Amino acid sequence: MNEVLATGRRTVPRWMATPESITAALLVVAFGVSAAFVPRFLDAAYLLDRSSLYMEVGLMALAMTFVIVAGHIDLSCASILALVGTSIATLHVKLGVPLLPLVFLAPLLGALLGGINGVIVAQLGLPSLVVTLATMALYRGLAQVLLGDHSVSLPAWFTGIERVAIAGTLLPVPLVLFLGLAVALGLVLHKTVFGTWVFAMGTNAEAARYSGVPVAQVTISVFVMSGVFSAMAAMIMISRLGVARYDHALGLELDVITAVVLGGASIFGGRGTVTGSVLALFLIAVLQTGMGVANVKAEYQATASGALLIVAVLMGNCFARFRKWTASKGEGSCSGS
Amino acid sequence: MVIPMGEQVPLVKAVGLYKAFEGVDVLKNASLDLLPGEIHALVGENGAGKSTLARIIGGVHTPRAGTVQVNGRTVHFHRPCDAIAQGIALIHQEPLTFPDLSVAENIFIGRQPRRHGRIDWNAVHREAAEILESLGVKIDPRAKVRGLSIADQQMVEMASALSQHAKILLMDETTAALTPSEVERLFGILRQLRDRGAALAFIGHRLEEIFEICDRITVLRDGEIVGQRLTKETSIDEILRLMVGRPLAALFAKDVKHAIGSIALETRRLTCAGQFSDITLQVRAGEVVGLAGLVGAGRTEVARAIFGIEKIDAGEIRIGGQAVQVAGPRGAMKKGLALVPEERQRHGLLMPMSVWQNTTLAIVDRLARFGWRRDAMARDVARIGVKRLDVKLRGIDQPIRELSGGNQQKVVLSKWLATKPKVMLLDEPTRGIDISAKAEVHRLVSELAAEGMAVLMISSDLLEVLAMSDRILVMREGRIVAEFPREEATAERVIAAATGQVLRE
Amino acid sequence: MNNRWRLVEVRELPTLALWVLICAVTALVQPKFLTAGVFRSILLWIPLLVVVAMGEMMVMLTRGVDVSVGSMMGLAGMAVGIALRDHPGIGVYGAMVLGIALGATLGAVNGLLIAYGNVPAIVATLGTLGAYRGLVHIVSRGVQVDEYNLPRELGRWSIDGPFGQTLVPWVVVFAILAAAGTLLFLRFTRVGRDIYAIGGNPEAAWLRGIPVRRVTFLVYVLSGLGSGLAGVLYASRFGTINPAAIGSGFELIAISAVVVGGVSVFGGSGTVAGVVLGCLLLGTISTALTVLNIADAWQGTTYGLVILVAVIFDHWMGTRFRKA
Amino acid sequence: MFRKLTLLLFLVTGTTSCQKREAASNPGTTSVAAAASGPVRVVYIPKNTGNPYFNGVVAGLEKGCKELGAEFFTTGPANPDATSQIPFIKDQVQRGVNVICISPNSSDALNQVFDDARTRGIKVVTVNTDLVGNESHRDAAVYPCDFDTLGASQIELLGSLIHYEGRFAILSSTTDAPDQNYWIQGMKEALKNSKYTRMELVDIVYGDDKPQKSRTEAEGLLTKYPDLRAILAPTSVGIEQAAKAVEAAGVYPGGANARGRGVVVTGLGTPNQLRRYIKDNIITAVALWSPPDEGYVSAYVAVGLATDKITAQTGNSFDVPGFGRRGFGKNNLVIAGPPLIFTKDNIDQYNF
Repeated sequence: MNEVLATGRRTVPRWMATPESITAALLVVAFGVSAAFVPRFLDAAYLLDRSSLYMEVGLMALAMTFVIVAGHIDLSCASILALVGTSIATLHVKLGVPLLPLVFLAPLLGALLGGINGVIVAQLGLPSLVVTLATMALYRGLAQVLLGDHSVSLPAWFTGIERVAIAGTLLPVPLVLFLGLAVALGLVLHKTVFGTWVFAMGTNAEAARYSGVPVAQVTISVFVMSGVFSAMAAMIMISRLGVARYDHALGLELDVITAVVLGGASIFGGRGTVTGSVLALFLIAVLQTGMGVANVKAEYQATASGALLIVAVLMGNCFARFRKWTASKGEGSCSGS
Repeated sequence: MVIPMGEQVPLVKAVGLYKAFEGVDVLKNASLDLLPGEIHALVGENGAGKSTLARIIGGVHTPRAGTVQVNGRTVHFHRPCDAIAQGIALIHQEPLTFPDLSVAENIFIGRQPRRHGRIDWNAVHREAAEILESLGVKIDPRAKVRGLSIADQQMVEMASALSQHAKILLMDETTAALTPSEVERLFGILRQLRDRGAALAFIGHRLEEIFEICDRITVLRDGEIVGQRLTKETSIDEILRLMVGRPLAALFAKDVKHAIGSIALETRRLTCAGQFSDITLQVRAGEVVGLAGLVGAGRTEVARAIFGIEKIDAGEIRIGGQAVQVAGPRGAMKKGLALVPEERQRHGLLMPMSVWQNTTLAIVDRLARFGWRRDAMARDVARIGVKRLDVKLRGIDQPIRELSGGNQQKVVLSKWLATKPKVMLLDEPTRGIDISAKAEVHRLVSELAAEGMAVLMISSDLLEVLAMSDRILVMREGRIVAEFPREEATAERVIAAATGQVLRE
Repeated sequence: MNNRWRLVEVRELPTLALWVLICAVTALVQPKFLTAGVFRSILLWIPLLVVVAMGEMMVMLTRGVDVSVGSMMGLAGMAVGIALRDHPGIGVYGAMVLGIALGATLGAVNGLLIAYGNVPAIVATLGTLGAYRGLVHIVSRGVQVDEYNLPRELGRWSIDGPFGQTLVPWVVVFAILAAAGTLLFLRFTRVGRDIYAIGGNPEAAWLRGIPVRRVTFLVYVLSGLGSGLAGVLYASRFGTINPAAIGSGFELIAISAVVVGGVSVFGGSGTVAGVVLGCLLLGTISTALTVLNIADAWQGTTYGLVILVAVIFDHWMGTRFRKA
Repeated sequence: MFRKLTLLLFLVTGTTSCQKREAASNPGTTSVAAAASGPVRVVYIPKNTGNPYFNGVVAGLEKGCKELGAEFFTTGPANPDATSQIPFIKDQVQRGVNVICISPNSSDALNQVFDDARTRGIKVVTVNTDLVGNESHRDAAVYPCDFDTLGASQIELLGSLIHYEGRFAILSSTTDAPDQNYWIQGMKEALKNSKYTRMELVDIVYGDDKPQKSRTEAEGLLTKYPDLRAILAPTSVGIEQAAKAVEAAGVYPGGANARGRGVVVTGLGTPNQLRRYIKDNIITAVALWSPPDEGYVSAYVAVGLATDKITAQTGNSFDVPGFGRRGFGKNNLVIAGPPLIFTKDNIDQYNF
């Protein structure tokens, strides 16, 4: 590794060292390799169908990008998904509440659960890691209390959203929804006042506060967003699976965080892009799909994912050091003259 | 001027040190000898490079060029523990304590006395008590440091340095937070150490203190050593002249010709428990009010309370004659307040971001339409700010961290000017910036006052306060203890009020 | 008063009170709670947790976090099982050394990444959480090690104690030794004090000449070491070492115990006694829920609530002291 | 650029070497090239990897497929979550297998994926666990023994061990495991028989098939019911932890702390897992069917369906060498054979 980086030093232009371009390049190569070496990988219908497996992670990763750029983390997103899913299904199946209004109620419930995280973090100044670790257990536990180990089936008309394609195309609805929201959130993060505040807060929360950024409100907002997107993911997941269970999306928060960090966001905040997260999500999807069709065992896939996360961050650190090194060189030569 | 060194071999010999931060030279070709049995003062304005010099010798920073010799041997310090191993103790400007550990542990951390391979707690507490006793402070060595006053924490650090039995002791503004009696006690200890043959370096601002305790004075200005004098052969005036580098009269002074308007900012019996109490002050439109006092007197806290950062326990704030509730900086901003904070990098700037983003951070929502940023407008605002303050940069897209301290400060100022405030709170606006930027800031403050802005300026730079203020308020231990109109203010009177000494005239 | 021998700090009193309350309520509702069997059940529940929590505590004292403890425990336990199955000659003590050494090695990888690779602790250990768990499946080839593959002696550790088959089996003795060792290490060695100093004020620690990187590296090694020992104890207690089951989800319980035990989420303060008390509290809650016939579903909810209450309580206590 | 390429190369070689290793560890697997006219390709997806029970099933399937000239391989998720099998099913469908044999983790969450597979002509055979209530989403199911009578046979086994007298509790896996509930229902029915009037079922607890949880529940039973005569655990994880609990407490028949005749543990478990307890007299007898036999019969069903030699229809029957004729019962259910009872005397004959 080191040799590679050492020889590469002088040849890589600075723009290529941006985190998203690394992710994009990895994506292209992963896709190319899978297409070339894995039989039956290159099949549009299959790939689009399998992409549905990642849309829940994707939706949560969009919101998680905001959370992480703002300098926080939300470990409870997958538990919110489970709790919202089980609550909505229970309300419908056990209490007979019509499903359609419930689908629109779901984001509100998600907002409430995310809001609890946000208020505790913002008002008490506790680390989001610990707070959301607690609510991760709490929300998942409540879902389990609600439904026990039972699954609740949903009516046929509601199930199978991932098999509904946009008219005239093969594109499944969740994929289109995800891409649409990705564009929207990308614009919000990079083009609006709110996005600027998120970046400012993640870069230096104190300085942001001194500069009139409503830090508490922004903190609560990003957690509410995370809750809302987890709730949307919940609706898609229970539609896709046709049932709601307390253990849905168990451990999925790891995939979500992996996607965001792999997409170049700094876990310390202040750096990250929606594009990066989207690219990283597709990178994970392509790698897992490729390995799956190639019959690589699940355990190798898990190891590869964990290693990928660490390697991505290590590479980021190397690039940062490299940039600093070139900068200090420049400084040295300037003042030496 | 050549000063006879005698026969003594210096304990520390620094030769030709260079250091730069973020592309800004903070130390240029600095050389220094610390002799055994001598207390050596390092003086200079803020940002002159005194702390950097001490920190290089203390192993905190690595110089870009130059060498440090200890006992005649060249050493290369990469981290503080390398210097500590050589018998060098550095006491920092702000106390470096571990709040949840006991006083005794804070003194001995990393060097606890051991017996049979395990820490001998009895010895730790006994020795800590002895050292504290010798310093004459009444602190329980078993008490946690959390909750001690800044002065006590400073004493704990002093005790830690003494416990190292260091031959070389570097003190960076150690007395700033101490009361006169504590200072006297400290000086007694320092003299003892000197008499035992230690080499001491003393960084300070109060020249009277320095003339009292130090044997030799080195003056730094803009990162360079501009002079070295034996105390007994020089005068305060001469040192001041060396520090400033120009006759005092050349310092930019506020234009006092224009009229002063109605009250823009007023506080009535403002109190914040443990920080300050009963602060009543008024700042009129077009007026510059200087807030002087020692470090830790509560001045920064007052500014922060007015700006809504610190919670107020009692009293009221009136803006433009109206009593207001300031809910956080955002609320303060909406009411026409602006605060240029003391710690520029920590509270004022987003270091990785560009100049234009920093300039327009406070008004990003004002420039927006339906939540959408309008970057073209923001960049125009930034360009105007850069032009007005004459910020030196490659372009407004340059990251702020690449700018020099003075230019960074100008960007902070232009950020707040962009909010079009009625009242400006300036907390140490010229700390750590070079002379030309300082003059620029002074010119701007004067201009703003002439345009009718009310300015409350906190500064530890006495010359600045005297030159810029229409009125000077002096704080000591959380209270306003004196007020001088411009005509009556002198350095001696302000210092006397700030330190609580009776001045005989 | 000599507060260095005071085992229970003020912070731990509410935890103690809560524990007494839970015991009292459970005993009132179900008097059989106060039997030797239940006591034994709690005693057997917590050794694994204590051993892991000691390492996690040291990590959290330095303001870090280690979420890979469950996976390290899994990998070490699995390696021990495989070693004893395929090479019974190494003996249980050989296997124990192997498990602990492997745990320490895995922890060292975390430590290298965090202390020397500048990878944030949460990212590094999230990554190794997945990677190590994958390795458990790889080295085991997805096959569990069964009780009959393991020497009797290993299983007897969970039954027999130094005083015969009494209330205190060997696994408990190991846990007590681990806790006592941690206590002595944290209290009577310079490195132990450095751990507190780093968490209390990392910048000051560096400026005061504490080898911050080395100590940071060390705490992750120790966390791995504890997890490795826990893997061995797991093999003893449960007999069956299943690649998916061993240690999975344990990080949540360990972090809960540490936080509930009064270690500050901002690092720098916390005691061994508090963490042991936290382990005891969680073990008691788990057993009490079973004895009271409360659905297992409430367990997660309870843990989540307990952590939240603990951190909010700490905050409430701390606001009076914290500096602006 | 060079740096990135090298890194990618590294990643790529890493991936391919994984493939190779994968192939090496499964010598029975040949190249993946899918030919329409080639051998029948059968995949088996267990609930999760690392579960010893399914290793027996795999062995039987492998043997059966080999005899029939079919290609066999197995893959599966690490965790038995309701949804964890979905990507594996999708990938196998894409790889073009002919039969998916699966022990489903959920009786309803997989319906859509199965429908997808079947519209592509792939046969779906559930093994060991069925899609209760959703039988129309698979082609056939193979049960290791007759689940209708299993509950009764467990009660009879237990009764014979405790002389048809005393209080006992059931330690099950999860609260909505369909098989477990079905068996427990069968047990309750059987208890109405006058033969068992002096046996009383006092509690049913759930260990979720997790060792820690099962252990805590078993210990809880011993605490709550000091006069407990037996624990019946019809799950392999549960029975082992129950055995450990009585061993640790010393309350097994003949144990140091046993009251009266001690606490009997029985139920369902594999011989390998329980060998030590049976030899140590902590468990006297335990039942289970033979997972390899189950797998073997499944292979005949799978390959037969794929080659159209068998049609899955209630009443149809077919030959399995060594097993005689097996038939499709209600809902196309095939029963592999009768349960086995393992005791000290015969346990060494079995290795699974």
